[in-house]
Amino acid sequence: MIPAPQKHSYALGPGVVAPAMHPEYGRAIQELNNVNYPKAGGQPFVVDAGHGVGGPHQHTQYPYVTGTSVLALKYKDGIMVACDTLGSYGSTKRYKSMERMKPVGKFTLIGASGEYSDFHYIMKLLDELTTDDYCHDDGQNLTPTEIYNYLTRVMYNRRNKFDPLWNSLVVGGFHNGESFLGTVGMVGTCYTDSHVATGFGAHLARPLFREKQYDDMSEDEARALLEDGLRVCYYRDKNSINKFQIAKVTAEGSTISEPYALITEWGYEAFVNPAAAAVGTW
Amino acid sequence: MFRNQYDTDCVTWSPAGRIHQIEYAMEAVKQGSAAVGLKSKKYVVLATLKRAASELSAYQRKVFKIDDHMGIAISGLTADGRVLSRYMRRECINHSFVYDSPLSVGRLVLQVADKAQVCTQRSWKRPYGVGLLVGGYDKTGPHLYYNCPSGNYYEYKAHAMGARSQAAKTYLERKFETFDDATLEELIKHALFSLKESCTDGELNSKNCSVSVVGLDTPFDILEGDTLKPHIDALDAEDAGAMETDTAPAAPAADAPTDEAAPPEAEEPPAAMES
Amino acid sequence: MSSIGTGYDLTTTTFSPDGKIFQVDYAQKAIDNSGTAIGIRCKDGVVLGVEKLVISKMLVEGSNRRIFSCDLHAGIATSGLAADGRQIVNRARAEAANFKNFFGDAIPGEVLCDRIASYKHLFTLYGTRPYGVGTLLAVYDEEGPQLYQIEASGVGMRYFGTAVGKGRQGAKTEIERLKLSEMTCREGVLAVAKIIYQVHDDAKDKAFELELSWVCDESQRRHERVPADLHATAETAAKAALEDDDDD
Amino acid sequence: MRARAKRRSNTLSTLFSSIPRSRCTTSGKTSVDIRSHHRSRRCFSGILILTLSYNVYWQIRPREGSQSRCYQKLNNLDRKMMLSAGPQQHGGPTQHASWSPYDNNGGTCVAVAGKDYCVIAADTRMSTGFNILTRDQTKVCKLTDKCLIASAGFRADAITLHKTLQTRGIMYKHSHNKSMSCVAMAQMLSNTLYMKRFFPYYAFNLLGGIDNEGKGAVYTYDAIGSYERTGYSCQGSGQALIMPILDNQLKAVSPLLVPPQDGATPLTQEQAVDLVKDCFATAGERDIYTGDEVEIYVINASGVHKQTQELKLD
Amino acid sequence: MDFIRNNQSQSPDTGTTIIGVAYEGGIVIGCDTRVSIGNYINNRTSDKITPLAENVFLARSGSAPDTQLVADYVRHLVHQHVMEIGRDPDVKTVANLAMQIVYNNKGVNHGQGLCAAMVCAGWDKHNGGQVFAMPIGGTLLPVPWAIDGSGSTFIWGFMDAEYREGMTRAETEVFCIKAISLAMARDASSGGMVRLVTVDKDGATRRLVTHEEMEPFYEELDLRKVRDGSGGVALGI
Repeated sequence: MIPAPQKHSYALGPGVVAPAMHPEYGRAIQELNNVNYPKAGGQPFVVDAGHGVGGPHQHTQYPYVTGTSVLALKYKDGIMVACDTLGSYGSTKRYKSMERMKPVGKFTLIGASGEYSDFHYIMKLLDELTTDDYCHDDGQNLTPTEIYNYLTRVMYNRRNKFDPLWNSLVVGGFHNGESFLGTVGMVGTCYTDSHVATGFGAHLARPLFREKQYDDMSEDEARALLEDGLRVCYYRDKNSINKFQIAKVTAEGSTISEPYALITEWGYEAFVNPAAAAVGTW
Repeated sequence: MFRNQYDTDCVTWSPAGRIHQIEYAMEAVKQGSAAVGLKSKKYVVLATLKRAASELSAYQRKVFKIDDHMGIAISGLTADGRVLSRYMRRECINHSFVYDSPLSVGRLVLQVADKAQVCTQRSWKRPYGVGLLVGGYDKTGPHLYYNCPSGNYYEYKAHAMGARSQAAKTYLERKFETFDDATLEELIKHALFSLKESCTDGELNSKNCSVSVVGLDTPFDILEGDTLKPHIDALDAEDAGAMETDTAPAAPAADAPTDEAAPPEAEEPPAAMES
Repeated sequence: MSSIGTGYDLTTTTFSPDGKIFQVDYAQKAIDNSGTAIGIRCKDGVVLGVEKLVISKMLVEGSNRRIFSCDLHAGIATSGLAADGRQIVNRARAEAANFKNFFGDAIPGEVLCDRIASYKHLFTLYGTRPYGVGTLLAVYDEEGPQLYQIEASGVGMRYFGTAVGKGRQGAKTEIERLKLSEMTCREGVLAVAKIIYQVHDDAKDKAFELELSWVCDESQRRHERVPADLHATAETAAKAALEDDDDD
Repeated sequence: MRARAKRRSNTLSTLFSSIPRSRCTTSGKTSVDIRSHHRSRRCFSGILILTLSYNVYWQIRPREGSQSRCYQKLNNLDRKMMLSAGPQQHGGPTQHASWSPYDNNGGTCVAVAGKDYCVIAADTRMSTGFNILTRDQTKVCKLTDKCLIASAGFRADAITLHKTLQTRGIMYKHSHNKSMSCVAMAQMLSNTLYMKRFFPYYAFNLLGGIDNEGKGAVYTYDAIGSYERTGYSCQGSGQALIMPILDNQLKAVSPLLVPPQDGATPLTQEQAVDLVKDCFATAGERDIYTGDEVEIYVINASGVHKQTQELKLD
Repeated sequence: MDFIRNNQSQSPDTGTTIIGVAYEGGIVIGCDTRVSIGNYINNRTSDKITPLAENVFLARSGSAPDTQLVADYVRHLVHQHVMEIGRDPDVKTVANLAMQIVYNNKGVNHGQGLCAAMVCAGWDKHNGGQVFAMPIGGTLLPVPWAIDGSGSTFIWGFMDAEYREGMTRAETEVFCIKAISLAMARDASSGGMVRLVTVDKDGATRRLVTHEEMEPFYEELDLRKVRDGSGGVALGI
């Protein structure tokens, strides 16, 4: 019932608990709380067992506040991600300043479509991991690939419990001179590519990316292409608004822009009377 | 042996602010056969002296592979060492399962040290009776750590532990500043030379010692028996040569005064209490 | 009353006839034998400094630190058994993480101090030994910069400036001379470095490394190591001051 | 006060069928915990028992009239939510969200074994429905120096399966001081799949490698662990297109022969590779889930060798 | 009593209008007072604004038992927290607790989760007046204003058009009253009176606004005139 603190193996990080504990999780938690129990250790394979333990089962069986597509691509200096700032509630456009891209550490960025509360939860897990890195202060921070793989495990394991985190995530980053771009879906489906898009964007924006994206494109080109993708999504996805953020990760780190609007085209002559050529049609 | 009423368990402080049980556990490390470790900018080398329980027995195992990027050498209670090595292996496997990347050497060593500390503070436990030399290579380069039964751990450029390790340590202290740019071959040579200092019963040969290497693009590998033989032979050859040229610094005889100046007993116990 | 040999000093669960728990005193002894750690609260933050004694020249520089972060905004300097110190730090980190998870915000200084103190206190109650570690806690939360000291006994108190370890007496005297409420952390770093060099006993311990950290406005209220250039300046100034003293 | 207490316990009994319990943690915080004893978790085994064949994907989805409790749960969702302007009110009941724990990412794997080699290959297309997710996703995973696995189907399951096998392989090596043999790996894969029989990995696997005698071996599996050693096999979305070609070009050894034959094909390594290439070219023409590129691995005494072949991108 | 019996299995739902608006220096949180079971109004003067701390208030919509339970737990936890820190809690801390209880109980009620759509608002010395939107599902968002409940659907347009930054306390209160009474004018599940709580650095003030004080809208009679005997006159015609 109450928000229970995450208990996790130090080896695996938050949200990831050893399977040996799993069958008798209640007891294991007690032992962890016990001062006498070494706060280290764990056994393989169960990720994110902090759920449904003791307390009631948690199931997002339905998404409530949701975000739509996230688009991303690689370019010369790193990766660029973009999405609008709408939090939809069914088809109500309810929250119009919802940030759906968050930095994780200095060189990784997560963009999320789907349920916002689940995204919030995921960010909490990741913040615990990055805080842990900060505290260790040993120059070893999670790389984009590691974050991507971690998220894949978390999403997949929640799916295994029939308790999915209702998101499609885009993970982008830059590390050791290499761009990374990948995406993870709510059942753990994951892949990396030079350009990715979640939700409607997979249908609307990716064809554009397939045609025009190449890994050496300049920042301006990349931005223009991404904005084309956003514009198409805005024209054809009813749950989107003309208020976008664009973010990039390069060797300098990650930056997320302030929300801004795109110029859209409604001035075609045919739009004035679209049915003129065939009177009686719609 | 001197005894007092404060030395029978690890949950009793002595009036001087010491915990004798921990110090005794550290003595157990000194009973084990010697192990040395040293690193350059690219590689870490661990070398161990193996004992055989009898003429008829095999030589004990002193080195354990933890993962492709890490391995340990142990001195002291082998059984304790095996428990810890199993724990370390499991942590590495877990980490690469979740993150698809090797576990940081320093973080694992820290976990092991924390685990060891718990055993120094429970009335129903005893400290681990084993010292670990952990060699590994990760994102931040090569690392050599020494894990002590006290729950302390130290990152070294070169270190030796176990029986008569002071001699090896003296050798390393004299040479370690040159290790940074040494080749793997040279590192192995230094490892064997220093190990030799700690070797009393007979010669160093490919049966009673083993060398392991790990480093840049070099997965952890144990050289034993035939794979080690060329290195031992090279050592013997050089040894013969060295006798004629710069024998002075490396000669065992030179160690005697140093040994007195810093007897192991004087150095180790404060280490348990300090920093 | 003397403790040794009476049998009243063997466990934490035994009071001596005059109401002392000697095991706690003995643990304190371990702290008193250890390298000095000092902390001062300046007007814009807190500075921690540690005299880390180096047991071998083959150790990697900067390893085995004794100042740790336990959250973005909180740091701990330990004195005493290093291994014990890490357990305290682990606990502090867990408390900070739990608090953040539970309440969604950074743990306030007094709460963290309280939690660490309770944890240490537990170990003075039953079949374990008290932690042989003194803890200085620096926090910068919404209520401002704070410095706490938590003793082996489980007593936690807030300070403007304090010190633990071998040189604590001398260090405290020096701290008392500082005008802490007018001092910035930049000045504080220099002062801390100087004090540590002053109280270091060359005769008994040879080598030591100076560790410095701060949590202040300049560091965006994050607990982190003092920037390398400032660290170097502080160390040089401290050495120079020491030589001046020697000349006098 | 009394009335209030009563209300609360009523609330609790309707909500959680249990009363709150106080619990004190060692850090001195007192917290309250409510435990739910509703047994919804169990109900899943109820439907999953249906999933005996590997048409799991379809059977596991809620069907009209299938009143197993967990899907009742899905369908009864949010009656109450309607009252606070929830999404349903606007979208209408048709917008009801449901989800399947499975996806089919398609793809085809082929393996052919010869006297002293094994060829194992898979395309690199990853798709879902009519959507190509990526054109460059390997399906093949090296388990040991002499053993590779290729899996089509649900990518997330396949990844997890591969990782699990790799991990067990490492553990085996730690404790036995030698790598797992191909034969042992084949058995373990079967066990691993069978252990998840009631919530299977939706992955169609081929295991290929060199056995202890140095002979090529192909193991072919269904999703729940039934397996067989053969000389050649095909799995995945292009199976129906490729298997007839293989059967036509190669003859399967009768499983009834005594003593059992290992079934290695008589082809030379080069012939086998050519055959595999032809198979993929054929499947790429007619199967939308097969395309982009084929990764062909040859395992023989000298190690594992990789080559690739382009396929159509349509 | 069919209209009750038919709905016996249902718990009372606060088909509701709730609102929270921040202004420079504080917040106003408001609600209507109607609680109904089916078509029956089982409470016409309820209080849907629950204090969670001295300085933080929660306006509840959704299932009454669910939201009351959440409020009870949050109060319990906040009490402990306040004792530990020795001052009023931060608004975000309290809101976060409420959110977590909702989020961590997505599986109760046979998988439906808690039916709780709430607005949490308050004032603290660190961050001033703050409003948090907490729609169903465990999302928590800091916003300048939030509305929820069945009646809120009728006033989104009003809020979008009429909200502006920099309102004074008095203006904000009038704004809230108008928003809620507009919702009550069209939503059968919202009605009764308007309750407001205003929180600023000096503490919380409650206010109850009856129909007779309210401005009538299109096709409504002016109740202010009914009371003073001048008769009801339909406006806007």
